Amino acid sequence: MSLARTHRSHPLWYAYALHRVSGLLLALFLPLHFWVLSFALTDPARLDGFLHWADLPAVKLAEFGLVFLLAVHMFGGLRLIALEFLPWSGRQKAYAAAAAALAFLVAGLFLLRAV
Amino acid sequence: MLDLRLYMLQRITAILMAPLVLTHIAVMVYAIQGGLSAAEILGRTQGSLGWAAFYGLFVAAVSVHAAIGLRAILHEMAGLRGTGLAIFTWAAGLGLFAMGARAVYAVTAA
Amino acid sequence: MQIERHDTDILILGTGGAGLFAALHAQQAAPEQKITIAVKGLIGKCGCTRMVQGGYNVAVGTGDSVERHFMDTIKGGKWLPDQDMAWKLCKTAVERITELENEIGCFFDRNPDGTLHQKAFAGQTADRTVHKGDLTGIEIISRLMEQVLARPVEKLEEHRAIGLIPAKGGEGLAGVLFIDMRRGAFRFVRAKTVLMATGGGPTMYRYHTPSGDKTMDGLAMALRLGLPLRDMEMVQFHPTGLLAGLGTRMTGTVLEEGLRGAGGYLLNGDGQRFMFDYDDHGERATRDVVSRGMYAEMRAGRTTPNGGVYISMAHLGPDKVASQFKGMVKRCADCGFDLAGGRVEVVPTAHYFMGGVVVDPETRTAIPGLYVAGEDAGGAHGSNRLGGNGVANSTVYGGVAGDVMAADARAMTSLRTPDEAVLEAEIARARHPLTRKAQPIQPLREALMDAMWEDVGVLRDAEGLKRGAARVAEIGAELKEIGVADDNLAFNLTWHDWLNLQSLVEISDVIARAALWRENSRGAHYREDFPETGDLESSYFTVARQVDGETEVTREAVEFSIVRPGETLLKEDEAETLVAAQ
Amino acid sequence: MGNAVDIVAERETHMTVRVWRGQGDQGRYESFEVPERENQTVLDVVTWIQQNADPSLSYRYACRVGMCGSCAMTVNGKPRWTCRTHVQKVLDGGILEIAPLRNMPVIKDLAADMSGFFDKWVAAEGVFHPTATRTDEIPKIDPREERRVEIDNAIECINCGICYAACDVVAANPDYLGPAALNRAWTLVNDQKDGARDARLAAVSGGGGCHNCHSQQGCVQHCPNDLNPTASIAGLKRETAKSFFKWRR
Repeated sequence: MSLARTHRSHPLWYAYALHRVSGLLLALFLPLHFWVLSFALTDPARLDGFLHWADLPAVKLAEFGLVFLLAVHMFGGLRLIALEFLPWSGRQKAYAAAAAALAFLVAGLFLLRAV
Repeated sequence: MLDLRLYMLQRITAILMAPLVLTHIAVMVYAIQGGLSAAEILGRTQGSLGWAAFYGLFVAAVSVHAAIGLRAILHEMAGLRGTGLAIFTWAAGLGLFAMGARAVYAVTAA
Repeated sequence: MQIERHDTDILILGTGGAGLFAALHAQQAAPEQKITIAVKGLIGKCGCTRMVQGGYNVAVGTGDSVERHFMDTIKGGKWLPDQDMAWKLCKTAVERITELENEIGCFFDRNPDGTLHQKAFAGQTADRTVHKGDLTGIEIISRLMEQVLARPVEKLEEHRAIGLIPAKGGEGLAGVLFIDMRRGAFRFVRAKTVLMATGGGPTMYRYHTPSGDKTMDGLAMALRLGLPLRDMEMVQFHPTGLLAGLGTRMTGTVLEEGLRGAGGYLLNGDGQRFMFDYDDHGERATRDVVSRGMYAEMRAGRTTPNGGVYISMAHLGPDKVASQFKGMVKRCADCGFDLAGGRVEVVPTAHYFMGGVVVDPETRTAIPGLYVAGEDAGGAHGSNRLGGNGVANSTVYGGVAGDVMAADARAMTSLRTPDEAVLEAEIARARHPLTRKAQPIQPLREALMDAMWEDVGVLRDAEGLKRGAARVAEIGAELKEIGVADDNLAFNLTWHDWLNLQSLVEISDVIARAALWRENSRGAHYREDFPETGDLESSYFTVARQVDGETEVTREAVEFSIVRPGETLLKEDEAETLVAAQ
Repeated sequence: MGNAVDIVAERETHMTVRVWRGQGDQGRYESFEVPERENQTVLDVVTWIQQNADPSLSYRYACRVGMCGSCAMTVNGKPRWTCRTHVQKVLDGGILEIAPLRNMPVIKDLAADMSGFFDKWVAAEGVFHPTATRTDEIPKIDPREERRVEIDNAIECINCGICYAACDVVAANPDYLGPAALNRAWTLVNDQKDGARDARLAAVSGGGGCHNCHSQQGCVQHCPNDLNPTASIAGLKRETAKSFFKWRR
């Protein structure tokens, strides 16, 4: 049965999925991030190597993705915190869409500055 | 799986990180222009107690937050429970914190 | 035949208002006794208390009194109620509603000042009906269900009772034979005391409101055991059952009373209002009068495409209707009908069964160890039940039964030994269709519903009743020849359809016979050949019992133990009615 | 008579209905051709199959008007009350696929075992604890009072199990109490007549408690009575969070 025909086919489930996937990918990226930065102490040249590598367009696109993941996880998370700790709002779908759009905007800004 | 204590830890770290993430993104957007270099980054951060505190806090919060998040995923998607799940959570949290602390030290130590 | 045997102290059949209250009270009164509750479906989901929309009649506040509630009940029942039962109903309802609020956790609608909100249904002389919106039954049953689920009560769900098994030597009831429906296995449960609270439910009529699980199983078991059944001709029809054609279970389900009260029109197939041709109150006349008017109109052929009449609310303003009757409008919309702005086809629908087992006000029957409460018990309503008295009756007498059974069970030291011959006979009866060639059952069920609707329904006469009884007998004979495939008895609904139909046929026969015996018109029972009420002083009620496999009907004089016709318990200076004229 | 219905039926178009058949873990879909009618619910379709095509088909229903919550099934992938779901609203390309409710063990065919659902209802302390008796007055309570309004928004649950079936957390975490039980707990947390608030907050704060909810809102999406268990669970999260700080003081 296609996804369109299950109990999951509604925007807020997709918002949940996005939050989970972004969180997971960020958590997997973090060790790599820490590892590279630690070269500042042990092997500064290697760090510079990584940073130059980051000038490649494909890597910039990947960085755009990372910024999007970070932003969408944060904005989506703020939506959830608001849902849990503020009086209920009936505009959950609008907020979820806004979180995604805002994240896209931030990541886009990053990309525009990067190129 | 997620009891009140873990839930609160995750939400508190989330709220704590919101401004940190925003700042982090702002710095990235600012710094990315014209390409990155180690000297540029380290020139900003090395010897700065402020950045050390900022990223130190960030690393501590994210270690807790990510460990609890991964715990939920592992429980719900892989069915891990009980002691195994507890060991994983601690390992993930401490591992992330150790790596993160080392990175913060690397970029901020004078 | 392999059967599982099981012992308990207090056994309760049914989980409507009566069954759940009995379990709760028994558990509170005698926590050391083992209590078992068995139900044909799921706990709290079976039974009709859950389906109560209107509310709960109780004389608290608004200047009302138990005496006034009692007088309304007696007059509504056309002087046929057992007065001691009606009195206990009205009196205990006051305690029961407080128990529901304070101990069970129900919350009924309030006035702005925080007191209970009460309204008046037809036939009431005070604002008396306590309610929770128009979903009162769900609030009551959900809260009761939680209480019972949380207590040490053994639960036998999807266990269908098929036989009340007397003790060897006949000194009382030994236990109950069940089919464990999920596995299709027989189980015999012995108990010191047994409450039958399976609910009546006249689902043998073409159009009916009760829950689909209600098929008169309890009354049929009581009949086979030889217990006397009273007022069996008294079937209440609700005027506005949804008419959506023959192929849907939606047909017959009730559209609430308030639609007519609010000013809804009933229109015949030609689009004309007709109720004023039958009664000065028009659509606002009582249930029985409106049902008869509609039936007469339908019989005259002025019908809608599906053979009923229309209810039309649009002249009141669709928006207003949509907000005032939100639940009803949504229910109709789910099924494809526009109640607020369009016309909806309706038909009188069999709603409640006033008749039942003869019991005393302590719920005891003629057989020691067997107690009956709720719609299975006769007497409290006489010939007609007032809206709001049904749920009061179930909860009041369910609680009484729980208390009484707890005390009686404590006084007993041992379980009774069952009459194995009756046990074997009941198993054979239930297995009968498994020994015949499988054939469709539904055509016979349809035939029964038509026979009862046409000949033993809203308008009755001797000729029709005799014809109806003959049709029922023929259906019963045909049913004996119809079989059910026995390759998998687990959750075998078709087997249960057969057993359901068997129960319905047995009780339909009694209804037709009792209706033939009552040669006057009272409350729900209307004889076109005897349209007069008859002398009130010499009022009688019918009693049917099975003797040597034959049903006998007799008449017994009503005992006016509290008030005689022409008298009242109200003081001279009390107003006739406290309800402001609409 | 039944014959008349069948004669009409022959002139009508048919739909293909795929019905899950089986006991326990074993099962498969079987196809039936069922006549379409103007007024027809999913329950009517299931009934038609049992009465006309396969007498061994098992399913559960009782009230047939959306009050008892017995007849919920998975219809074209989504949990629904079948008695009040008009076929025309869910028919997808002339096909109807009917399966038992998700997240519950199957007894047979379309009938699911709801006992776990109700066990969790009790485990969540979805049970009133009195502070008064039948001899006390019924308390005067302002119906517009904030906590009462909160209860009113959540109380009309018929425990049909649809939210429970629509919840991925229930599917993934066997201990999770689920939307319906937690929704009921929330109404009781707000009930000024109830005397077990602390015990209830503790009951919903354990390993299967309200904190496991990811606010996917499948429960809100599918509740046939338009209730909002996610909001109720959020309420529980708030109240337990408050008590978290209290307990720590």
